[in-house]
Formats: sequence, structure tokens, C-alpha cells
Amino acid sequence: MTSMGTTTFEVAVNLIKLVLVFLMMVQLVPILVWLERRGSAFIQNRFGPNRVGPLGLLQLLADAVKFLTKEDFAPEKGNRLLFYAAPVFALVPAAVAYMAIPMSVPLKFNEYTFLIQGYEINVGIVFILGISSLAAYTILMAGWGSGSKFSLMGALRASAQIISYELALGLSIVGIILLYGTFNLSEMIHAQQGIFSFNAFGHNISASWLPNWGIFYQPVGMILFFAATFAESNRLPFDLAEGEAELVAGFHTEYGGFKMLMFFIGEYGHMMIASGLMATFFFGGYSIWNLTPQEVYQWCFNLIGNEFWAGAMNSLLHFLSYLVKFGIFLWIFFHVRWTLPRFRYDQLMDLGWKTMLPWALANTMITALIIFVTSYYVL
Amino acid sequence: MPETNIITTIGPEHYLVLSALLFSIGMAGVLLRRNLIVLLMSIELMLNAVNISFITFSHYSGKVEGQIMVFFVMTIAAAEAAVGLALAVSIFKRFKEVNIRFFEHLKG
Amino acid sequence: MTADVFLFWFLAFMTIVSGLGVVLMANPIYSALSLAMTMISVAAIFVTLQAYFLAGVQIIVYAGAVMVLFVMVLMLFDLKHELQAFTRGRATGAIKIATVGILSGLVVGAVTIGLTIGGKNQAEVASATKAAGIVDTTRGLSEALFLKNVFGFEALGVLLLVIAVGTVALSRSKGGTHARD
Amino acid sequence: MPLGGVIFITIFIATFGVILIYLARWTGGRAKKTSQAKMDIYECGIPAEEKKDTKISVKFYLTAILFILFDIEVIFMYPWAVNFRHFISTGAGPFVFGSMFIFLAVFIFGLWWEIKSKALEWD
Amino acid sequence: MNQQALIAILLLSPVVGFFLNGLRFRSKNYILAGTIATLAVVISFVCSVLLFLDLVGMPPEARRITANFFEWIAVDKFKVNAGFVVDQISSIMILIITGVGALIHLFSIGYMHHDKGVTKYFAYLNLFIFNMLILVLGDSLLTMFVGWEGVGLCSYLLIGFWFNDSAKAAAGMKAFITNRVGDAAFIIGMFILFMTFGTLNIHELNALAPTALEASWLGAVTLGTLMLFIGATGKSAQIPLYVWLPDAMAGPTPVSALIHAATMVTAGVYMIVRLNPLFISAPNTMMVVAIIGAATAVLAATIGLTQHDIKKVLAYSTVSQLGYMFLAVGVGAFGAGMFHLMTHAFFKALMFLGSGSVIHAMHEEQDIRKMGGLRKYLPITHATFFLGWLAIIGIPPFAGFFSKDEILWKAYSSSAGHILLWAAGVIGAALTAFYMTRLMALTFWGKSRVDKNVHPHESPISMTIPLIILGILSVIGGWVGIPHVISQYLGEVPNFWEHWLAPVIRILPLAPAEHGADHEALEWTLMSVSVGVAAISAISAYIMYTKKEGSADRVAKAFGPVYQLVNKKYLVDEAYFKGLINPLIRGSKNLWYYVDVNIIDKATYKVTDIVRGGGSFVKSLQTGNMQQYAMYIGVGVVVALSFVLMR
Repeated sequence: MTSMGTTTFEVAVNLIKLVLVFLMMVQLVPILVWLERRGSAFIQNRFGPNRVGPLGLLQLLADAVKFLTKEDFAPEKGNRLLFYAAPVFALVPAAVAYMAIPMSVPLKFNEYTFLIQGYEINVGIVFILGISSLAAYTILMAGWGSGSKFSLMGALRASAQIISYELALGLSIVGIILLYGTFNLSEMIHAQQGIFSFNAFGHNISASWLPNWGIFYQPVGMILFFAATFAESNRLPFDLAEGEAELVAGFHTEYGGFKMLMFFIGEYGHMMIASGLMATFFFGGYSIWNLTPQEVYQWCFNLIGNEFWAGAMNSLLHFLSYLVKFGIFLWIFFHVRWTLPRFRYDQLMDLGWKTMLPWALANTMITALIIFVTSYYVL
Repeated sequence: MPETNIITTIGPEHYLVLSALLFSIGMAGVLLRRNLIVLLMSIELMLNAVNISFITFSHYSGKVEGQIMVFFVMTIAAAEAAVGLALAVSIFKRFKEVNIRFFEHLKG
Repeated sequence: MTADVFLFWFLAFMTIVSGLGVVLMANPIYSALSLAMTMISVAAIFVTLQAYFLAGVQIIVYAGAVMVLFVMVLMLFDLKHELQAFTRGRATGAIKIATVGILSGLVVGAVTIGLTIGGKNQAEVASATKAAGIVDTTRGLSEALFLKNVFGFEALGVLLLVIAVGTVALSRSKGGTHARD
Repeated sequence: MPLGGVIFITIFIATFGVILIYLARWTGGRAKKTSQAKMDIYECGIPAEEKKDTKISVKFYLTAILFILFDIEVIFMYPWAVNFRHFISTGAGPFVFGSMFIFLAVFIFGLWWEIKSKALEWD
Repeated sequence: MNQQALIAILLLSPVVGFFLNGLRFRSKNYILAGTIATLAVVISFVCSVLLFLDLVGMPPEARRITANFFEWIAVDKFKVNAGFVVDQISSIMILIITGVGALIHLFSIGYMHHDKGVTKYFAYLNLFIFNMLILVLGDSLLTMFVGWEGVGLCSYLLIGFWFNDSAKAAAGMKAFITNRVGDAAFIIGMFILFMTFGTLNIHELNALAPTALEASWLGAVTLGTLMLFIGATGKSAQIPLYVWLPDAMAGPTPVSALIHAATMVTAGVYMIVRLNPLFISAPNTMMVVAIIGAATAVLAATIGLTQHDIKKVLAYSTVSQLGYMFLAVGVGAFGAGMFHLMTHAFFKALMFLGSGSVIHAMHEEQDIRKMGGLRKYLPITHATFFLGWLAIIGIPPFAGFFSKDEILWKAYSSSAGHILLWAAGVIGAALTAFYMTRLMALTFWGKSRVDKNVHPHESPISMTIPLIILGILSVIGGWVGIPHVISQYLGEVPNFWEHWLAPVIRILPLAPAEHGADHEALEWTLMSVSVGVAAISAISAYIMYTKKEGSADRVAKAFGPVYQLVNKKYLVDEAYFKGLINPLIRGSKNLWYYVDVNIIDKATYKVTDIVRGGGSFVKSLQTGNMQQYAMYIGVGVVVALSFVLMR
């Protein structure tokens, strides 16, 4: 297949890898659901699920069984085709976009180099933004396909919210693009490896005790980006689409059973993308504090002495580093959900258009100005 | 000079024919559909077809100007869709239907 | 048949089928969703032509924004079915179909004849492409956009502003029950 | 660009989803119509009624239109941003910087106008 | 800074001001509008000063800064650049324009603050400054003509600024149309010169000007320069086209000061000085210029004697002083003409602004019979006006003395001069002294005849500052050109003016007869005669209008019909109406009635009928059905494409 490798072996490995990443995403969802429920219970001084299995871990399996045994329901008034297609499409954009996020340093095996990610895309940011913007269809299809007023209202609200915040999202990363001068996520991570160091007015400024992460250059951009991703994944405090008081459950009011679960997977998938991108843009991706992969590899090699296994260990260590960052951001998602109240709809739109958008613009302009001044003039 | 197979060797003409077919489909939509919004969609289809041929020429001539053109076309297409839909909404507000024939009222 | 060739035929098939869907589906929502599919297929075709950035823009702008707007408006109107999807009038209908048919025939014929005459240069064209080597398309694109066509770029900015003002004004026009004020 | 991979995984996931739907239908069974109320849409227990002209605010589509227009302006900034350092290094920095700032001024004016004209108010 | 950039800034700064104010012309914020406009001109002034200093730093022969911005017109041989030249002459002009202009802008802030269209007013003023700069800096006659027309336009806009008053609007139109007559001649002049020399570039024209004098009246140079001079009479209000200037006083007073006293009306003089080699080679033209100038100087001065409107008096005074300048250039004393242009700009702008201050104080009262004794109420205005008065009547050592004396001396001594010209100048000077003293006396001195409801007050500081600065300039402005006869007693102060202009002015030789050793004594004699006559005239006016009231009326009665004739401006306007304008109107009416209605209209109606018939057929195709239209397009494309492909 195109650009998936040259030999059959490589192509096969790459395709299997894609499936594996997807399955990893799907499998993470129950774990995250469990984590969220336990975590929320912990925050609210409750027990949460603790009956089935140790720490309630088998609750996941019980849930799955329950979902599978629910009878398959579709409202008569709605459009059956769209009603059934919506949950399927909910899976696609989230997963396809997540594949583009690098999760560890590439693994070398004989003459092959395998990326620890679904696929590398040289206009990665544009790709992820574009694919995840397709999520609006899912919502609209579900809302309209249900044939219910509540669903339609919820869908319109959710999609209006998503597109409004997509603007702030898109603009908040212009600063990052300016900073790294690339759309490629791997190159971005590469630029963030090692110690804190940058050039200004023809001089190099560095600090060996700090990593070279994007957050130190783009703090405002980070805050804006993170806030916008909350809105993009329809999470609290932006889950207006399912404002229980007015709209029941928003666009998935009519859904139940496995179809509902698929929407869940989609939503968690968006959270994963958000967390992964946060790590990639602002926290050095998979890189380990202020060490470069070469240094880590050297350390592994000294420890093991076998090139392949040292490389594998290197990849594993970086993958763990990635998982830690990834997990922290996912946890922040949960934590915020059980901490902040929900916005009113007009407040939500005001925040998106009148606060975040101008701030993102200002961030972009100031970043451009600083980059221009510091690199155009040499002192 | 080896015999080039039309199926196994993809050249610019393939893309151009694709573009022409897509354009014709869009044009048929413009001529035959009655729903104003579908009409607008058909116009988008035609613009997309044009974009394909721009990109094709850009790629096979090694010049980037075609891509600039596509960029501009996309922008203008989006602007056109925005205005067209605003008009459609106005028509809908008035006649409760978005049939193209209500545009005849604009004849004056 | 290599993967690339297979990919082209697959994408061309998808494009044409979903494009036909736009025109032939009676339900405008299906038309809109087909069109979104067409847009995505066209983006993929852009990728096969190495216009990566534009493929992304195609998805963001067309599939992610314009088509969402279309779908939203259709849902706003709640137009499930049209009583009559196509125009009436046998004579004009025949002329219209004939026009479309002849046009596509002419273009396709012209392209195939024109390029098979020039077809022996195909290898040269390919090598010329390699030589011209759009190494970094995004860089070439920005150079052309911000250095050579900067006036068009600014003019588009103004155009977008005008459209923004105009649509707000249009949507404010009174009449009908859907108007809020 | 691994287009093949993208298409492959898209088709894979779609198939996966369809299979899951059918699996759930097989294990759970189709909903039996025991009463009309069961098959109705959920409207908080009140009998569902269908009106032709459901009032939906025009604001939604207005927001979408404004989103498209501003989104394109943002997209225009991407190729600029990604090559900004390159432009500076080739000496075209001031020109490109200035042209984008004019563009941004238009953008900001548009945003200001929309805010001022209350196009973005959701009472 | 780069000199070309300086020129660009100099020119563009008022344009920017124009747009900044013009785009928000409804605003009533006079402070903002005035600040923008004044700043724009101040920037130009700074540029002018810098350019002037650059020129000073160059060797005298090379004092010439050119800036070619782009090629404007290129048709075969005919090439005109958007080129601008700063040399000795134009540098002085831009200093005057921007310097005096800035002061007048400043003055306007106070003067116009109650006006509704104040922003528009400042926009026009800036536009005027821009056009005036184009006029003086343009390196070819055509570029100059652009500015020439531009200042005419601004003059029209500003005269008719209060266009709600139909009389004022009519005054604007009168100015515009009168100028058109002159402009037509100017264009013809350009044609002739281009046909003769193949270029319109002033520098090239001057270089190509024949050294041999052209004796014939019908020679190309004579005709061309005569035509240009007729253009100048329009712009600079000389006989026979002077009639518009007094009416132009309908505009706001600062406008009168800027456009109708200091800058625009001197454009004609400037143009002749610019083309001095060309004019010198046409002695007949020179003679006409001198005679017209002298005649205007006397004629306008006599009318000035009888006017009661403060601004009208000043307007006729301006016409008269312009006559002096033309007299100067007519006798070949180009330096003296420019010199008088400058000093006149100072003191006449001062007097106009002073009169503006008076009018402001009197609540729009302009009749000097209703003034008097204003010295008490307007001390600063009076003091500065007093300086202007001394300057204009030519009392040494005020500015006007040096320039006027220089002109009179040249009128007598130059080879193109004549004793009659000198006599006319002296009579003009005496009349000037008389009516200016009358103006002073009736306005500021004597008993107050002010209406009881009017309470005069001194003007705000933004109006008095320009007055003070211009007052100082009216005193010292003449010291740059102290003639040799005087300066030898002052420790040989060099005559900066002559040295400055020498490289660009062709000097006519003195008449051989006057080359004797005693020409110094002669100069002293002539000087004392003119000063004496002026002083006597001024004193008699002073006595007549302050000490012995009623004597003026008695004199007027004694001269009866003559006084009436002069008071009615020699009935020139009426004569123009009877002899020119009414016949023209009658002729055009006939043309309209017989030719237009009966022949042209009928023919065109026929055509429209045919077209309408065709249109109603085509209209049936316009069903409003968009898809049908799209189908037409499609069919058209198919036809065109098949034509291309099947060919």
C-alpha cells in the first residue's frame, strides 16, 4: 500500500500496528470509565463501583455484558439509516486522528524502522484538525436521525459549540507552528528534546535544568488550547449538548446499549487526542524531561549491550514517559468534570468568540512579533 | 517505447477525465435539481472538480501557482456558500420552502 | 497493478459515486452527506497528487466547515423529503441532459485525444516533474502566496470581511416565523 | 503520506463498528413493539407531537457561517506561520510580517464588527 | 535622510491628512481635525526646511534635487514623469507654502471651531497644500498643470464652502469658470511650447530657450509665453480675469489668507519666474506682462479706495500687489518679483488673518463702517495688523519696503523698464498707502461705531500665535534682500536673496544709459520719492478718516460720478455679463433648442426605439428561472467548445 512500506513484511507490520493502536484506544475506554467513576467517587467522598471484582475492576465486564444484552432500539419517527450510521462514524474521526500522534521513539529492527504510532503525516496538525472537525457530522447525524426535538437541539448546540471552539483551537496553535516552523508532530517533539535552549538576537540562551518544552514558550497558547479541547470533546464544563435539565441527554437521548457505548468511545477518543496533542505540543511528547533519546539510548546500551534490545528499551521508556503525560492530562479532564459547574449557553459562546478568540489572536501576534524581532535583529 | 496500459499507468489525463466527469455531474445537479441548497451543493461539486484539474496541472507541470489558485477557489467557494445559504434562509423565511423557482421573484 | 494505481481507481470510484449521490439522492440530507464524502475523496486525490497541505485545507474548510453549515441549515429547515426533486419540463430537461452529456463527452474526448497525442512525452513529463521537484509543497505554496500573490491574499481577507458583514445583514432581514426578532 | 494506511484503518473501523452494531442486535435482539409509547421518541413522558415549523434560532447557522469565514482566515495563517522563520532567514521577513499584520487587522476589524453589531449575542 | 524620500514625505503628508480627515468628514471634533491637518503640514514644513538646508549645503550651481517617482505618461516622444524638482525657486515656494500654510491651519482651529463642516474644511485645506506642492515642485509644465487645476478645484471647494448661501456658491463657480478661461490658454500655451521644443520639462525648456530675442509677435515663443501668461492672469487675478478674486472672499477668511493671498494666486508669478529664460527671449510678452501688471496694480488700488468690506479691500489690495509682482517679472526683475511674492505672503496673510480675527471678534461683521476703535478690544490683532500695514505701505525697514523698492527701481532702471511703469508703480504705492491707512483708521482707530449688541473680544491663543509669528516675519522678512545702496552703510550685509537666486535667473542687463556712476544717487532719489509719496498719502488718509470726519464723504461727493464708477468696480462685471456671458448663454440656448431637441434627440429616440424593440424580445427569454440561465451558459460552452475542438 502507498507509503506504508516497501516490503510485504513492513506493510504487514504497519497494518497490524494500526489495528493494535485502534484496539489500544478501544481498550483504554473501559479502564478510563472505571477510573472516572472511581475518581469521581473519591472526589465526592463516595465509594463508586466496588462490588464486582477487586476494586470493582470487573464492573467493566459487567457493563459490557449489560450493553450486549440490551435490545436494539430505534425510534419510529427518526431516520433509521442515519440513526445507525452515527455511532459507527463516531468511532472513525477520533481513531483516525489519534493514529497520527507519535507515542515513542521509532524502533529499529534490521533494516526497518517502525514508528510507534499509527502513521506519520507530514502535515500532521492540519490532518488532525481536519479529521477531528468531522466529528460534527456524527453529532448532527445522531441528532437528526433520532427525529426528536431534544436530540436536534442538542445536536445543533453541540455542533455550534464545536465549530466555535475549533476556531480558538486552530488559532491557539498558530503560535506553536510559528515556534517550530513545521506541521509535523515528530519534528515538533524532536525540537523539544534536550535542555531548554533558544536563540535570540543572535545569541544562544540555555538552561540545563529545564527541558526544552513548548509550555515555556507558549503558556497562553497552552491554556487556550487545553480549554478549547475541553469544548471540542464536549466535556464539562462545556457539555451543554447534554444539559440534563433542558435537553435530557442531548443528541444521544434516543441511544442506548452498544450504540451509546460507541459514542462514549468517540468522546474518550477525542479526550485522548487532546491529551496526546497537549503532550506533543507543550510537554515534549514522549521525551523524558531534559534528556535526548540518544542519551537515553546510550544509557540503555550500556546497561544491555544489544543494539536491538537497547532500542526496544529506549522505545519502551519513552512510551512510558508518554503514557505518564497522557494519563495526567486525562486525569485533569476527569478532575475538571467533577470540579467545575457547567456554563450557560450564552456564556459558552461568549467565552469562545469574545474571550478565547481575541486572546488567541493576541497570542499569535505577540509570538510572531517576538520571533520576528529576536531573529531579524542581531545584537 | 513500451505500450502504456490505460488501467495500470496513471497519468494526468486520468485526473482530468475524473475532473470533467465530476464537473458534469455537478452541472447536471445545477440544471436539474429544484432544491436551492442542493443546487448550491452542486456548485460546490463543480468547484471541486475544477480544483482537481488545477492540482493536476500544478503537479504535472511542477509549478505551485495552481495550488494558490485552488486556495483562492476554496476561499471564494466558502464565501459563496455562506452568502448562498444566507439567501436560501431568507427565501425559506418567506416561502417556507427552498425551491429554486422562488428565485423568480428576484427578476423584478 | 500497484497499490498506487489501485488507490487512484478506488478514489476515483468513490468520488464519482458519491458525486452522483449528491445529484441523485432525493433527500437533501443524503445529498449533503454524499457531498461531504466527495470532498473527503477529493482531499485524498489531492494527497495522491502530493498537495498535502491543500488536502488538509480541503478537509478543514469543505468537509469540516462548509458542509457542516449545509447540513446544519438543512436540519434547521427540517427538509426530509422534497415533493419533487427534479425540475419539470420534458423539452428543457432533454436539452439540459443533452448539454451535460455533450459537454462531458467533449471534455473527456478532448483530454484523452489531446493527451494521447502528447502521450509519448509522458515519460518526459514525469521526469520533468521530478526535476522541478516540489520538494516542500507548503513552503512553495507560502512563498507563492505571501510573496507573489500577496495582493490577492489581502483582497481575500477583505472579501471575507465583506461576506461576514453581508451575511449578518442578510440574516437580520425580517420576515417569516423563524426570525427571532 | 500513508494514504493507504488512513484508508485502511478507516474502512477497518467502520467495519468494526458495523459488526459491533449487528453483534449487539444479535445478542440483545431487536426491540419488540409492545406499545406505541415505547417506539416513540423521548419527550419526558408527554406524547410526542410533530410540528412542521419547529422554531430554531437562526443564530446557529449564523454562527456556522461566521465560523467558516474566520476559519479560512485562520487557515491562511498556517502556511505563513510554518514558513515564518524561513521567510526571515531569506530576508523577506518584514514584508511577510507586514502583509500578515494587515490581514490580521482586517480579521480583527471583522471580529470587532461582529461583536459590536451583536451578531454573536445569545441573549 | 534620503532626499527623494523627503520629497515623497513632503508631498504625501498632506494627502494622508486629507484622507484622515476626509474619510471622517462628518465629525465635528475640530480639535482632532485641526491637529491632524496642522501636523500634516508641519511635517511637510520640516521636510521643506531639511530640503532647504540640503540645498544650502550644495555648491550654488548644483543646487537641484530631483525625484522621479514613476513614468506618468509615455506616448511616443511625449514623455512626462511624475518628477519633482527642488531648486532655489521651488525651495522658497515650498517653505512659504508649508510655513505660512501651517500657521494658517493653526489659525483655522480657532477660527472654524463653531463650524459644522470643520473636518471637511481641514481636509480641503490639506488637499490644497498637496496640490500647491505639486504645482511648485512639478518638473514639467504638465505636472505643474495638475497642481494648477488641483488648487483651482480646492479654491472652488473652499470659496463655496458655505454652499448653502447661493451667493457664496455662485462666487465659487465664478472663480472656477474664470480660471477655466485662463487654463484653456495655459493648455494652448503648453501645446505651442511642446510643438516648438518637443518637451514640457521645465528644465529642458529653459535650456532650449533661444538666446536671441524674438522680435515677432507671432513667434512661437512669444505666442506660447503669452498664452501661459493669460493662464497666469486667470490664476493670479490680473486684468482681464481678476474679477473672481474679490468675490472669492466669500470663503472662510483663513482660506482667503492661504489661497487668495499667500500661495495660489502667486502661482502665475511663480510660473513666469520658473520659465524666466523663455520669457526673456520673448520681449513682447515681457512688455505685455509689465503693462498688465502695472495697470492692474493701479486699477485694483483705485477700487480698493472705495470698498467698505474689510476683506474686499484686502482682496483688491492683493490684486494690486500681484500687479506689482507681474510688473517686476515683466521688466525682467524675476528676483524682485519672487522677493515681493515672499514678503507679500507674509504681510498679506497676516492682514487677512488679522481681518479674520476682527471678523471673528465682531461676530461675522465685515463692514468697516460698522467698526472703529477696535484697538482697545483687540490689542494683539491691532499690533500685528499695524506691522502688516507698515510693511505693505513700504515704510523702511519693514519687509514690504525692500521688495517694493526693488521692483520700482528695476521698473525704472531695467532695459525692459520705462519711466511710465515706474510712475504707475509709485501711483499704486501711494494709493495702497491711502486705502490701507483708511482701512486701519476705520477699523482700529477713531471712535467706535460698533453695534451695541456686539461685544468684540480678543481671539484665542491658537489664532494670535500665527498673527504674532507672521507679524515678526513682516518686519524681518525683507532683510534677506537688502539692496546694495543701503547695505553698504550697514557693514556690507550681503544680499542673500540675489545670491540665492542668481544661478537660476537670467538677468537682463541694465539699460546702457543708466550704467553711469550716478545710478546710486538715482536709486536713492527714486527710493525717497516713493517712500515720501506713500508717507504723505498715508498721513493724509489718517487725517481724513480720524481727525476730520466727514471729509471723506465730501471728497467722494466732489468726485461724484468717478467715485460711483470706481465704487462699482468700473462696471467690469456688468460689461462681462453684457458682452460675453449673456450672448454665450443665448447662443447655447438656441443651440439646445434647434440642434439638440430637433436633430440629435430625434435621432437618438429612433435608436432607442429600435433597441427597445429588440430588448422586449430578449426580455421574453429572461424568465427568472436560474436553471434556464445555467442551461444557456451550458449550451454556449458546448457550442464554443465544439467550435474549438472541431476546427
